[in-house]
Amino acid sequence: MELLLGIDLGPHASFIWAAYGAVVAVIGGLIAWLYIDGRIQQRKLAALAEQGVRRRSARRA
Amino acid sequence: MQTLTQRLANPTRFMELSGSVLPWIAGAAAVVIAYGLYLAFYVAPPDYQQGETARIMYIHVPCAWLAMAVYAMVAMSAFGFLVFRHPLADVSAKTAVPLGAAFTFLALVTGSLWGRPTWGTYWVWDARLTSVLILFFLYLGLMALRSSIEDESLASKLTAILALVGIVMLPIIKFSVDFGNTLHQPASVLRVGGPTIDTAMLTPLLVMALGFTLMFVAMHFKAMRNEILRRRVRALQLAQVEKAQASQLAAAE
Amino acid sequence: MSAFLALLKRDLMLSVRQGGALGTALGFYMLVVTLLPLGLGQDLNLLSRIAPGILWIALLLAALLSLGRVFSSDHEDGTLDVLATGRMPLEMVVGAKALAHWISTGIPLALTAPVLGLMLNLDIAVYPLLMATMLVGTPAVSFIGAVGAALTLRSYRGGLLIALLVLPLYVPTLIFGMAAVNGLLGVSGTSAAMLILAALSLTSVVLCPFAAAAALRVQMQ
Amino acid sequence: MQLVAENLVLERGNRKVANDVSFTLEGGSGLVLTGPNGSGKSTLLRALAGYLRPASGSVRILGIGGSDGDTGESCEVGEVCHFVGHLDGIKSHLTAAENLTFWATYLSDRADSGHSVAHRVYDALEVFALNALADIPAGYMSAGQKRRLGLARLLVAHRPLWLLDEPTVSLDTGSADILVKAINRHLSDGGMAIVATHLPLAIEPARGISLVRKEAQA
Repeated sequence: MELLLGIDLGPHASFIWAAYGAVVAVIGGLIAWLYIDGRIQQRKLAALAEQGVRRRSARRA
Repeated sequence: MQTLTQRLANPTRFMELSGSVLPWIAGAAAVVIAYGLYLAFYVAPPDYQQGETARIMYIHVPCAWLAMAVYAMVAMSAFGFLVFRHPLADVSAKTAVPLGAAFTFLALVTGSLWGRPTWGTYWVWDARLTSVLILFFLYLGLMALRSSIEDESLASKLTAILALVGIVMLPIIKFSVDFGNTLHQPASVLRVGGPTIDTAMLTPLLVMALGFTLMFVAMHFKAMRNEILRRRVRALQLAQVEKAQASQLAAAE
Repeated sequence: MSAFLALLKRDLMLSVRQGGALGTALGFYMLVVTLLPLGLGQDLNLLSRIAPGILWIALLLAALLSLGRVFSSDHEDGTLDVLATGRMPLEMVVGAKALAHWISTGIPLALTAPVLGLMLNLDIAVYPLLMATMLVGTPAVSFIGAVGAALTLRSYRGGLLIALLVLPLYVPTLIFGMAAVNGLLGVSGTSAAMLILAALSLTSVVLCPFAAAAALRVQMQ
Repeated sequence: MQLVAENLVLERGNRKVANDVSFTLEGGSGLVLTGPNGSGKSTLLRALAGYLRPASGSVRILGIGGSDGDTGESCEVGEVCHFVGHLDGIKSHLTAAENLTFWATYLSDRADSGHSVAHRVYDALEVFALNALADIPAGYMSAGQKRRLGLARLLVAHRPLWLLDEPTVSLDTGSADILVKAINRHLSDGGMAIVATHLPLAIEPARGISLVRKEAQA
């Protein structure tokens, strides 16, 4: 029988791995997206703040 | 005097608080899930009838539980937003819906993968599966309505109303699906999980459920932080447009 | 009360004058009922068994088509704003408009069901019960649909979006409508299903106007 | 009869549109709102009509009720005002008379029971020179005629407060005069009117408020 990580999952092992695989894929994708989205927003904020800062000072000069 | 929720509600305080708490919750979630997986695979006995395939239960049940719990939370946030004008409630509801939809989708996928070896088909119009499928459509409806409306504050109010309509309809849908089910479906469908589940299988289930819930809270906090940043970016961009107009007007005079 | 009747009369007059709304709904209804046997195969006894289901589902989809216009036509020409300044609460305005939609679309669709049943080899004895369940069930279709119409008043993909929002909420009506019809085909629980169907319709007549009015108020700002 | 607005703060989306607007309007007098586009004229009118909940501050109308007008209780402003926005509120499939007959029955209250609906509709069409078009579907009318038909709604039901947002848009000078005469007659009957407009309108007695364009804060 298929032995993986020292566990014998019997005849329907493929379904079990498919189920766990699906969960890992979807949740992994979500976590990755949350991380990337966070980065994107921070970069945009930084760009705006820097732009904002220069333009405000430009008006004062 | 601001109530606790009010004081907690302002975004900057939430950002500080969630910033410090987030790594701890994420770490705890990882540890609990790892322990749960260990219990599920190495300690829990195979099911006497289904054998090993019952191990899918350890992720199917937490996903199904989160699918429903998140919708209830979205409905509560919607209520908090509409009635108490709680500013963070909309951010919480908006970010929780996609996560809830993902867990509902996973509950359906793992459910049908579990069904194939046990019942012989990927999909059975069993009352519980059908209700979760309809719950998935309610999530899709919330996301579709939110994305189809331009004005942010309008979209959040309308989605909140839809969420409340959904939470009122859910028990009615559940009841009618059960009613319809008993009419057509022979009652002998194998009850998933069985009425009494022995402790050796119950503990991993509870541990996994706790782990998934912690993971959801961590993901939800992160999603809320992103949303707050996104709204700040938008506010700054709007301000830039206003300033450009104002300076243009000034230049014109 | 006269304001309610005036609004109801005006909406019915408009739906007669505009004619199109009912025409398209009926046309779509017949089209769905014609396409399905082409897709499912012309096996007559199969068709006669699933005919009530086909007719009910086609009715739900057909009613959806005309729901988009319940509020958007008044929104576009500014009538909705003035309706809101009436003495009557907005919930009653929604009630009048949903009632007008039921009378102008729900009832005609329910009454034409038997005619289309002929094409599906539906057993003649089922006709009265089929029409009865549709007449009892369609108020829920119009009133729940009114909530969908109010929510999608200003969104882009109005028609399609209403279907996504409202069809899941039609599941109870469909299930109990079918259960009531199947009562005659030997499956137990007819009268109970019909009563629950009626309860569903009455509850939606009472509760949906509040949700729809809230959605309209939010959008009139 | 009095309309009291106290330090109104209005927000559209999350942009502050009007800041701390206060005024009281006595029965029999009018108020002309002027100000550049985007200064919140329309938003203020919609807030007064009750469509928009002000972020803070309040709008109250006092002295409704008994004919002597001493009762202080206030009621929903929306139920005692005519609101004329940029759109006319006219159904193009109904004729002019049908449109006005509907509004007459829908918007009327006890005070209107004096004259029959048909009478009021005929008078309104008469005043706005539309009686020749009574049985013509509104869809066939020109923009100016539709605008006049929308304004005729003001006369088919008695409402003490008139809220008019740029009422003279797509009106020729003749029609604008008709409107101003109707407003002045409404004021002389003890009614109130708030008009947002660019053109100078000879509304008597009236005073002006000019709204300033808000500087946006992030």
